[in-house]
Amino acid sequence: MNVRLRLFAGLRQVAGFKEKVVTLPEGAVVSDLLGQLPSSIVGRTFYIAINEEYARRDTALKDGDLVALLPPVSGG
Amino acid sequence: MNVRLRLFAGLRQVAGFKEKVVTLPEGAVVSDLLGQLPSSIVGRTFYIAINEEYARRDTALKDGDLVALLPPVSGG
Amino acid sequence: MSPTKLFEITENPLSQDDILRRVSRADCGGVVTFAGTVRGTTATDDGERGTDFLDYEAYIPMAEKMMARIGDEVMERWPQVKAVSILHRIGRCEIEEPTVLIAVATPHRGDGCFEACRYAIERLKAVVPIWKKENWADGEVWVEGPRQPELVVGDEQ
Amino acid sequence: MSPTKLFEITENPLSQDDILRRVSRADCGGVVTFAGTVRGTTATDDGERGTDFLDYEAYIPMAEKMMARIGDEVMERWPQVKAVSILHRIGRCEIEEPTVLIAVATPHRGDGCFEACRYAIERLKAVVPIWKKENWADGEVWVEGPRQPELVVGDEQ
Repeated sequence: MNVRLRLFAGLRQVAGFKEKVVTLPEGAVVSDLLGQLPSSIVGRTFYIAINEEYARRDTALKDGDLVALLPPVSGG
Repeated sequence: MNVRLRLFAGLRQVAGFKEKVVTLPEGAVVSDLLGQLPSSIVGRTFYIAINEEYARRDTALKDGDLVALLPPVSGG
Repeated sequence: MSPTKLFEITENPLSQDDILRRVSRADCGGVVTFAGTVRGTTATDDGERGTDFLDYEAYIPMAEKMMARIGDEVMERWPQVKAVSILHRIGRCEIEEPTVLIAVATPHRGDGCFEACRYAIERLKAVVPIWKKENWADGEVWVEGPRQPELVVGDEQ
Repeated sequence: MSPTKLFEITENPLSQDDILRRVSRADCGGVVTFAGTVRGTTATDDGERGTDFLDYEAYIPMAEKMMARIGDEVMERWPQVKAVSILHRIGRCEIEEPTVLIAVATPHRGDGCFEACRYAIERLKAVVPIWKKENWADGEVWVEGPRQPELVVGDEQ
Protein backbone atom coordinates (compact mmCIF):
# COMPACT_ATOMS: atom_id res chain seq x y z
CA MET A 1 0.00 0.00 0.00
CA ASN A 2 0.98 3.60 -0.47
CA VAL A 3 0.68 6.38 2.10
CA ARG A 4 1.51 10.05 1.75
CA LEU A 5 4.05 11.41 4.23
CA ARG A 6 3.81 15.15 4.84
CA LEU A 7 6.21 17.31 6.86
CA PHE A 8 5.72 20.76 8.40
CA ALA A 9 7.79 23.73 9.55
CA GLY A 10 11.26 22.81 10.86
CA LEU A 11 10.89 19.16 9.85
CA ARG A 12 10.08 20.13 6.27
CA GLN A 13 12.99 22.53 6.21
CA VAL A 14 15.49 19.96 7.51
CA ALA A 15 14.24 17.11 5.32
CA GLY A 16 14.14 19.28 2.22
CA PHE A 17 10.74 18.02 1.04
CA LYS A 18 7.12 18.70 1.89
CA GLU A 19 5.41 15.50 0.86
CA LYS A 20 6.30 12.13 -0.62
CA VAL A 21 4.67 8.77 -1.22
CA VAL A 22 5.97 5.82 0.79
CA THR A 23 5.21 2.20 -0.09
CA LEU A 24 4.61 -0.13 2.87
CA PRO A 25 3.56 -3.78 3.24
CA GLU A 26 -0.07 -4.52 4.05
CA GLY A 27 -0.71 -4.42 7.79
CA ALA A 28 1.91 -1.75 8.45
CA VAL A 29 1.53 0.57 11.42
CA VAL A 30 2.92 4.07 11.94
CA SER A 31 6.16 2.71 13.46
CA ASP A 32 6.92 0.91 10.21
CA LEU A 33 6.66 4.17 8.33
CA LEU A 34 8.86 5.93 10.89
CA GLY A 35 11.55 3.27 10.24
CA GLN A 36 11.86 4.65 6.72
CA LEU A 37 12.29 8.32 7.66
CA PRO A 38 15.19 10.21 6.09
CA SER A 39 18.17 10.29 8.46
CA SER A 40 18.00 14.09 8.57
CA ILE A 41 14.90 14.03 10.74
CA VAL A 42 15.62 10.97 12.87
CA GLY A 43 16.06 12.05 16.47
CA ARG A 44 13.75 15.07 16.25
CA THR A 45 10.61 15.40 18.35
CA PHE A 46 7.30 15.30 16.50
CA TYR A 47 3.69 14.19 16.80
CA ILE A 48 1.81 12.08 14.26
CA ALA A 49 -1.47 12.86 12.54
CA ILE A 50 -3.32 10.50 10.22
CA ASN A 51 -5.91 12.13 7.98
CA GLU A 52 -5.95 15.25 10.20
CA GLU A 53 -6.32 13.45 13.53
CA TYR A 54 -3.61 12.86 16.13
CA ALA A 55 -2.51 9.21 16.08
CA ARG A 56 -0.15 6.80 17.87
CA ARG A 57 2.88 4.81 16.78
CA ASP A 58 0.86 1.62 16.83
CA THR A 59 -2.03 2.98 14.75
CA ALA A 60 -2.66 0.81 11.67
CA LEU A 61 -2.20 2.41 8.26
CA LYS A 62 -4.27 1.86 5.15
CA ASP A 63 -3.75 2.62 1.52
CA GLY A 64 -4.14 6.32 0.73
CA ASP A 65 -3.64 7.59 4.29
CA LEU A 66 -2.12 11.02 4.71
CA VAL A 67 0.44 10.81 7.53
CA ALA A 68 1.68 14.15 8.82
CA LEU A 69 4.64 14.64 11.14
CA LEU A 70 4.08 17.70 13.33
CA PRO A 71 6.81 19.46 15.31
CA PRO A 72 5.65 20.67 18.75
CA VAL A 73 3.22 23.44 17.86
CA SER A 74 4.09 27.12 18.40
CA GLY A 75 1.00 29.00 17.26
CA GLY A 76 -0.74 31.76 19.12
CA MET B 1 -21.80 81.10 49.64
CA ASN B 2 -23.21 79.62 46.47
CA VAL B 3 -22.76 76.04 45.26
CA ARG B 4 -23.98 74.45 42.07
CA LEU B 5 -26.20 71.38 42.51
CA ARG B 6 -26.23 69.02 39.53
CA LEU B 7 -28.47 65.97 39.05
CA PHE B 8 -28.07 62.99 36.73
CA ALA B 9 -30.19 60.31 35.07
CA GLY B 10 -33.29 59.30 37.06
CA LEU B 11 -32.75 62.03 39.67
CA ARG B 12 -32.61 64.69 36.98
CA GLN B 13 -35.74 63.29 35.37
CA VAL B 14 -37.72 63.20 38.61
CA ALA B 15 -36.58 66.63 39.81
CA GLY B 16 -37.17 68.23 36.42
CA PHE B 17 -33.94 70.21 36.40
CA LYS B 18 -30.31 69.47 35.62
CA GLU B 19 -28.48 72.13 37.60
CA LYS B 20 -29.28 74.98 39.93
CA VAL B 21 -27.44 77.31 42.27
CA VAL B 22 -28.10 76.94 45.99
CA THR B 23 -27.16 79.58 48.56
CA LEU B 24 -25.85 78.26 51.88
CA PRO B 25 -24.42 79.86 55.02
CA GLU B 26 -20.64 79.90 55.45
CA GLY B 27 -19.41 76.68 57.08
CA ALA B 28 -22.14 74.53 55.52
CA VAL B 29 -21.49 70.83 54.90
CA VAL B 30 -23.11 68.51 52.35
CA SER B 31 -25.90 67.57 54.80
CA ASP B 32 -27.00 71.20 54.91
CA LEU B 33 -27.39 71.21 51.16
CA LEU B 34 -29.32 67.93 51.25
CA GLY B 35 -31.79 69.53 53.65
CA GLN B 36 -32.81 71.87 50.82
CA LEU B 37 -33.44 69.20 48.19
CA PRO B 38 -36.72 69.31 46.28
CA SER B 39 -39.25 66.95 47.83
CA SER B 40 -39.45 64.98 44.59
CA ILE B 41 -36.03 63.42 45.18
CA VAL B 42 -36.09 63.05 48.95
CA GLY B 43 -36.02 59.38 49.83
CA ARG B 44 -34.10 58.28 46.74
CA THR B 45 -30.70 56.62 46.93
CA PHE B 46 -27.75 58.58 45.59
CA TYR B 47 -24.06 59.22 46.11
CA ILE B 48 -22.43 62.64 46.39
CA ALA B 49 -19.57 64.05 44.36
CA ILE B 50 -17.91 67.39 44.97
CA ASN B 51 -15.88 68.76 42.06
CA GLU B 52 -15.78 65.30 40.42
CA GLU B 53 -14.70 63.36 43.52
CA TYR B 54 -16.88 61.16 45.73
CA ALA B 55 -17.60 62.92 49.02
CA ARG B 56 -19.37 62.35 52.34
CA ARG B 57 -22.34 63.96 54.03
CA ASP B 58 -20.04 65.71 56.46
CA THR B 59 -17.69 67.11 53.82
CA ALA B 60 -17.37 70.89 54.11
CA LEU B 61 -18.54 72.99 51.18
CA LYS B 62 -16.96 76.15 49.84
CA ASP B 63 -18.16 78.85 47.50
CA GLY B 64 -18.25 77.71 43.86
CA ASP B 65 -18.28 73.97 44.57
CA LEU B 66 -20.02 71.74 42.05
CA VAL B 67 -22.05 69.19 44.03
CA ALA B 68 -23.40 66.30 41.97
CA LEU B 69 -25.96 63.76 43.15
CA LEU B 70 -25.36 60.42 41.47
CA PRO B 71 -27.90 57.58 41.35
CA PRO B 72 -26.29 54.12 41.78
CA VAL B 73 -24.32 53.75 38.55
CA SER B 74 -25.43 51.37 35.79
CA GLY B 75 -22.78 51.72 33.12
CA GLY B 76 -21.02 48.90 31.33
CA MET C 1 2.71 60.39 24.46
CA SER C 2 0.12 59.55 21.89
CA PRO C 3 -2.59 62.18 21.35
CA THR C 4 -5.12 59.32 21.57
CA LYS C 5 -6.85 59.15 24.93
CA LEU C 6 -6.76 55.90 26.87
CA PHE C 7 -9.85 56.73 28.96
CA GLU C 8 -12.67 58.24 27.01
CA ILE C 9 -16.42 58.80 27.04
CA THR C 10 -17.66 59.19 23.48
CA GLU C 11 -20.86 59.52 21.47
CA ASN C 12 -19.29 57.62 18.57
CA PRO C 13 -19.57 53.87 17.92
CA LEU C 14 -16.81 51.93 19.65
CA SER C 15 -14.28 49.88 17.70
CA GLN C 16 -12.34 46.92 19.04
CA ASP C 17 -9.66 47.53 16.39
CA ASP C 18 -9.33 51.09 17.62
CA ILE C 19 -8.86 50.12 21.27
CA LEU C 20 -6.36 47.40 20.29
CA ARG C 21 -4.28 50.08 18.54
CA ARG C 22 -4.48 52.29 21.63
CA VAL C 23 -2.85 49.67 23.88
CA SER C 24 -0.57 47.85 21.38
CA ARG C 25 3.11 47.97 22.26
CA ALA C 26 6.13 46.18 20.84
CA ASP C 27 6.88 44.61 24.24
CA CYS C 28 3.39 43.13 24.66
CA GLY C 29 2.22 39.85 23.14
CA GLY C 30 -1.17 39.51 24.83
CA VAL C 31 -4.17 41.85 24.86
CA VAL C 32 -7.51 40.97 26.49
CA THR C 33 -10.52 43.08 25.51
CA PHE C 34 -13.88 43.01 27.24
CA ALA C 35 -16.84 44.27 25.25
CA GLY C 36 -20.12 44.96 26.99
CA THR C 37 -22.84 44.80 24.32
CA VAL C 38 -26.54 45.66 24.31
CA ARG C 39 -28.68 42.61 25.02
CA GLY C 40 -31.95 42.55 23.12
CA THR C 41 -33.31 39.72 25.21
CA THR C 42 -32.57 38.74 28.79
CA ALA C 43 -33.64 35.45 30.34
CA THR C 44 -35.30 36.01 33.73
CA ASP C 45 -37.24 33.89 36.19
CA ASP C 46 -40.41 35.37 34.66
CA GLY C 47 -39.40 34.45 31.12
CA GLU C 48 -37.68 36.46 28.43
CA ARG C 49 -37.50 40.23 28.78
CA GLY C 50 -36.79 42.40 25.77
CA THR C 51 -35.25 45.83 25.17
CA ASP C 52 -35.54 47.96 22.05
CA PHE C 53 -32.46 50.10 22.62
CA LEU C 54 -30.48 51.80 25.41
CA ASP C 55 -29.54 55.40 26.12
CA TYR C 56 -26.44 56.13 28.19
CA GLU C 57 -25.68 59.29 30.13
CA ALA C 58 -22.40 60.07 31.91
CA TYR C 59 -20.95 62.68 34.20
CA ILE C 60 -18.24 62.95 31.56
CA PRO C 61 -15.25 64.57 33.30
CA MET C 62 -15.73 62.58 36.50
CA ALA C 63 -16.29 59.35 34.54
CA GLU C 64 -13.07 59.80 32.56
CA LYS C 65 -11.20 60.60 35.77
CA MET C 66 -12.57 57.48 37.51
CA MET C 67 -11.75 55.30 34.50
CA ALA C 68 -8.16 56.59 34.53
CA ARG C 69 -8.04 55.80 38.24
CA ILE C 70 -9.17 52.23 37.53
CA GLY C 71 -6.25 52.07 35.07
CA ASP C 72 -3.91 53.17 37.87
CA GLU C 73 -5.36 50.55 40.23
CA VAL C 74 -4.79 47.87 37.59
CA MET C 75 -1.15 48.84 37.03
CA GLU C 76 -0.60 48.79 40.79
CA ARG C 77 -2.20 45.37 41.30
CA TRP C 78 -0.71 43.78 38.17
CA PRO C 79 2.73 45.36 37.76
CA GLN C 80 3.31 43.51 34.49
CA VAL C 81 0.40 45.28 32.81
CA LYS C 82 1.88 47.77 30.32
CA ALA C 83 -1.25 49.51 29.05
CA VAL C 84 -4.96 49.85 29.86
CA SER C 85 -7.67 51.61 27.89
CA ILE C 86 -11.33 52.06 28.80
CA LEU C 87 -13.85 53.54 26.35
CA HIS C 88 -17.55 54.03 27.11
CA ARG C 89 -20.20 55.18 24.77
CA ILE C 90 -23.06 57.55 25.61
CA GLY C 91 -26.24 58.33 23.72
CA ARG C 92 -28.42 55.83 21.91
CA CYS C 93 -26.99 52.29 21.55
CA GLU C 94 -28.67 49.60 19.48
CA ILE C 95 -28.90 45.88 20.22
CA GLU C 96 -25.57 44.02 19.83
CA GLU C 97 -23.57 47.27 19.74
CA PRO C 98 -20.71 47.56 22.23
CA THR C 99 -21.29 50.18 24.93
CA VAL C 100 -18.02 49.68 26.81
CA LEU C 101 -14.60 48.36 25.78
CA ILE C 102 -11.75 47.61 28.18
CA ALA C 103 -8.36 46.47 26.82
CA VAL C 104 -5.38 45.34 28.89
CA ALA C 105 -1.95 44.58 27.38
CA THR C 106 0.79 42.46 28.96
CA PRO C 107 4.02 40.92 27.65
CA HIS C 108 2.60 37.37 28.00
CA ARG C 109 -0.90 35.95 28.46
CA GLY C 110 -0.03 34.73 31.95
CA ASP C 111 0.97 38.20 33.15
CA GLY C 112 -2.50 39.16 34.38
CA CYS C 113 -4.25 40.53 31.29
CA PHE C 114 -7.33 38.33 31.84
CA GLU C 115 -7.59 39.00 35.58
CA ALA C 116 -6.91 42.73 35.23
CA CYS C 117 -9.56 43.14 32.52
CA ARG C 118 -12.13 41.37 34.68
CA TYR C 119 -11.20 43.57 37.63
CA ALA C 120 -11.56 46.72 35.53
CA ILE C 121 -15.12 45.97 34.35
CA GLU C 122 -16.19 45.15 37.92
CA ARG C 123 -14.76 48.46 39.13
CA LEU C 124 -16.33 50.38 36.26
CA LYS C 125 -19.75 48.99 37.13
CA ALA C 126 -19.23 49.98 40.77
CA VAL C 127 -17.87 53.52 40.69
CA VAL C 128 -17.87 55.17 37.24
CA PRO C 129 -20.76 57.67 36.99
CA ILE C 130 -22.59 56.37 33.92
CA TRP C 131 -26.27 55.41 33.73
CA LYS C 132 -28.37 53.55 31.23
CA LYS C 133 -31.99 54.01 30.28
CA GLU C 134 -33.88 51.06 28.85
CA ASN C 135 -36.29 51.93 26.06
CA TRP C 136 -39.29 50.08 24.72
CA ALA C 137 -41.95 51.05 22.22
CA ASP C 138 -44.23 51.92 25.15
CA GLY C 139 -41.90 53.39 27.74
CA GLU C 140 -38.49 53.95 29.23
CA VAL C 141 -36.81 53.61 32.61
CA TRP C 142 -33.49 54.72 34.07
CA VAL C 143 -31.69 51.70 35.46
CA GLU C 144 -30.10 52.04 38.90
CA GLY C 145 -27.26 49.68 39.69
CA PRO C 146 -26.70 47.83 42.95
CA ARG C 147 -25.76 49.77 46.09
CA GLN C 148 -21.99 50.19 46.53
CA PRO C 149 -20.92 49.51 50.12
CA GLU C 150 -17.68 51.46 49.68
CA LEU C 151 -19.53 54.68 48.84
CA VAL C 152 -21.43 56.87 51.28
CA VAL C 153 -25.12 57.11 50.49
CA GLY C 154 -26.35 60.71 50.39
CA ASP C 155 -29.98 60.04 51.17
CA GLU C 156 -32.37 57.12 51.16
CA GLN C 157 -35.71 55.92 52.39
CA MET D 1 -26.23 29.72 9.85
CA SER D 2 -24.04 32.62 8.91
CA PRO D 3 -21.75 32.02 5.94
CA THR D 4 -18.93 33.49 8.08
CA LYS D 5 -16.68 30.82 9.53
CA LEU D 6 -16.14 30.78 13.28
CA PHE D 7 -12.86 28.86 13.08
CA GLU D 8 -10.54 30.05 10.38
CA ILE D 9 -6.91 30.10 9.28
CA THR D 10 -6.31 33.09 7.04
CA GLU D 11 -3.53 34.96 5.26
CA ASN D 12 -5.38 38.25 5.76
CA PRO D 13 -4.86 40.71 8.63
CA LEU D 14 -7.10 39.93 11.60
CA SER D 15 -9.69 42.40 12.84
CA GLN D 16 -11.11 42.55 16.36
CA ASP D 17 -14.22 44.26 15.00
CA ASP D 18 -14.69 41.39 12.56
CA ILE D 19 -14.46 38.69 15.24
CA LEU D 20 -16.81 40.65 17.52
CA ARG D 21 -19.40 40.62 14.71
CA ARG D 22 -18.90 36.87 14.26
CA VAL D 23 -19.88 36.11 17.88
CA SER D 24 -22.36 38.92 18.61
CA ARG D 25 -25.84 37.77 19.53
CA ALA D 26 -28.88 39.59 20.87
CA ASP D 27 -28.91 37.37 23.98
CA CYS D 28 -25.26 38.08 24.90
CA GLY D 29 -24.06 41.14 26.80
CA GLY D 30 -20.42 40.17 27.34
CA VAL D 31 -17.68 39.27 24.86
CA VAL D 32 -14.07 38.64 25.85
CA THR D 33 -11.48 38.70 23.07
CA PHE D 34 -7.87 37.58 23.42
CA ALA D 35 -5.41 38.94 20.88
CA GLY D 36 -1.97 37.40 20.58
CA THR D 37 0.27 40.04 18.99
CA VAL D 38 3.82 39.98 17.63
CA ARG D 39 6.33 41.09 20.26
CA GLY D 40 9.24 43.06 18.83
CA THR D 41 11.18 42.79 22.07
CA THR D 42 11.13 40.13 24.75
CA ALA D 43 12.76 40.53 28.15
CA THR D 44 14.89 37.48 29.00
CA ASP D 45 17.42 36.62 31.70
CA ASP D 46 20.12 37.49 29.17
CA GLY D 47 18.64 40.92 28.43
CA GLU D 48 16.32 42.06 25.69
CA ARG D 49 15.84 39.87 22.65
CA GLY D 50 14.45 41.32 19.43
CA THR D 51 12.50 39.95 16.46
CA ASP D 52 12.08 41.63 13.07
CA PHE D 53 8.95 39.76 12.01
CA LEU D 54 7.28 36.34 12.23
CA ASP D 55 6.14 33.82 9.62
CA TYR D 56 3.37 31.39 10.49
CA GLU D 57 2.63 28.06 8.82
CA ALA D 58 -0.36 25.83 9.55
CA TYR D 59 -1.65 22.41 8.63
CA ILE D 60 -4.77 24.29 7.58
CA PRO D 61 -7.58 21.71 7.50
CA MET D 62 -6.39 19.99 10.68
CA ALA D 63 -5.85 23.34 12.43
CA GLU D 64 -9.38 24.52 11.63
CA LYS D 65 -10.77 21.17 12.78
CA MET D 66 -8.85 21.37 16.07
CA MET D 67 -9.94 24.97 16.65
CA ALA D 68 -13.58 23.96 16.16
CA ARG D 69 -13.01 21.14 18.64
CA ILE D 70 -11.69 23.65 21.19
CA GLY D 71 -14.93 25.58 20.62
CA ASP D 72 -16.88 22.39 21.40
CA GLU D 73 -14.82 21.81 24.55
CA VAL D 74 -15.57 25.37 25.68
CA MET D 75 -19.32 25.01 25.18
CA GLU D 76 -19.25 21.75 27.12
CA ARG D 77 -17.27 23.17 30.06
CA TRP D 78 -19.09 26.52 30.16
CA PRO D 79 -22.70 25.74 29.17
CA GLN D 80 -23.63 29.43 29.27
CA VAL D 81 -21.19 30.27 26.47
CA LYS D 82 -23.30 31.03 23.38
CA ALA D 83 -20.60 31.57 20.75
CA VAL D 84 -16.86 31.04 20.24
CA SER D 85 -14.69 32.13 17.33
CA ILE D 86 -10.98 31.47 16.78
CA LEU D 87 -9.05 33.08 13.93
CA HIS D 88 -5.34 32.53 13.25
CA ARG D 89 -3.23 34.24 10.69
CA ILE D 90 -0.52 32.58 8.59
CA GLY D 91 2.23 34.13 6.48
CA ARG D 92 4.31 37.15 7.40
CA CYS D 93 3.20 39.07 10.51
CA GLU D 94 4.75 42.37 11.57
CA ILE D 95 5.47 43.62 15.09
CA GLU D 96 2.29 44.55 17.06
CA GLU D 97 0.01 42.82 14.53
CA PRO D 98 -2.43 40.26 15.96
CA THR D 99 -1.67 36.68 14.91
CA VAL D 100 -4.51 35.02 16.79
CA LEU D 101 -7.92 36.22 17.99
CA ILE D 102 -10.25 34.27 20.26
CA ALA D 103 -13.69 35.68 21.13
CA VAL D 104 -16.18 34.17 23.59
CA ALA D 105 -19.72 35.52 24.07
CA THR D 106 -21.94 34.97 27.12
CA PRO D 107 -25.18 36.55 28.35
CA HIS D 108 -23.40 38.16 31.34
CA ARG D 109 -19.74 38.80 32.21
CA GLY D 110 -19.89 36.32 35.07
CA ASP D 111 -21.03 33.46 32.83
CA GLY D 112 -17.51 32.25 32.01
CA CYS D 113 -16.43 34.39 29.07
CA PHE D 114 -13.11 35.32 30.73
CA GLU D 115 -12.31 31.79 31.90
CA ALA D 116 -13.39 30.15 28.63
CA CYS D 117 -11.27 32.54 26.54
CA ARG D 118 -8.21 31.82 28.69
CA TYR D 119 -8.85 28.08 28.36
CA ALA D 120 -9.14 28.35 24.58
CA ILE D 121 -5.78 30.09 24.08
CA GLU D 122 -4.06 27.52 26.32
CA ARG D 123 -5.57 24.68 24.29
CA LEU D 124 -4.69 26.35 20.99
CA LYS D 125 -1.06 26.62 22.06
CA ALA D 126 -1.06 22.94 23.01
CA VAL D 127 -2.76 21.13 20.16
CA VAL D 128 -3.47 23.25 17.08
CA PRO D 129 -0.91 22.50 14.31
CA ILE D 130 0.51 25.96 13.67
CA TRP D 131 4.17 26.96 13.79
CA LYS D 132 6.00 30.24 13.86
CA LYS D 133 9.37 31.17 12.41
CA GLU D 134 11.28 34.05 13.95
CA ASN D 135 13.08 36.26 11.47
CA TRP D 136 16.01 38.63 11.94
CA ALA D 137 18.11 40.56 9.44
CA ASP D 138 20.74 37.81 9.72
CA GLY D 139 18.74 34.62 10.07
CA GLU D 140 15.58 32.73 10.89
CA VAL D 141 14.52 29.83 13.07
CA TRP D 142 11.39 27.71 13.36
CA VAL D 143 10.14 27.83 16.94
CA GLU D 144 9.12 24.55 18.54
CA GLY D 145 6.69 24.77 21.42
CA PRO D 146 6.86 22.82 24.68
CA ARG D 147 6.28 19.07 24.67
CA GLN D 148 2.61 18.13 25.14
CA PRO D 149 2.20 15.28 27.64
CA GLU D 150 -1.23 14.38 26.27
CA LEU D 151 0.13 13.66 22.79
CA VAL D 152 2.21 10.66 21.76
CA VAL D 153 5.68 11.56 20.55
CA GLY D 154 6.51 9.97 17.21
CA ASP D 155 10.26 9.98 17.54
CA GLU D 156 12.87 11.67 19.66
CA GLN D 157 16.49 11.56 20.72
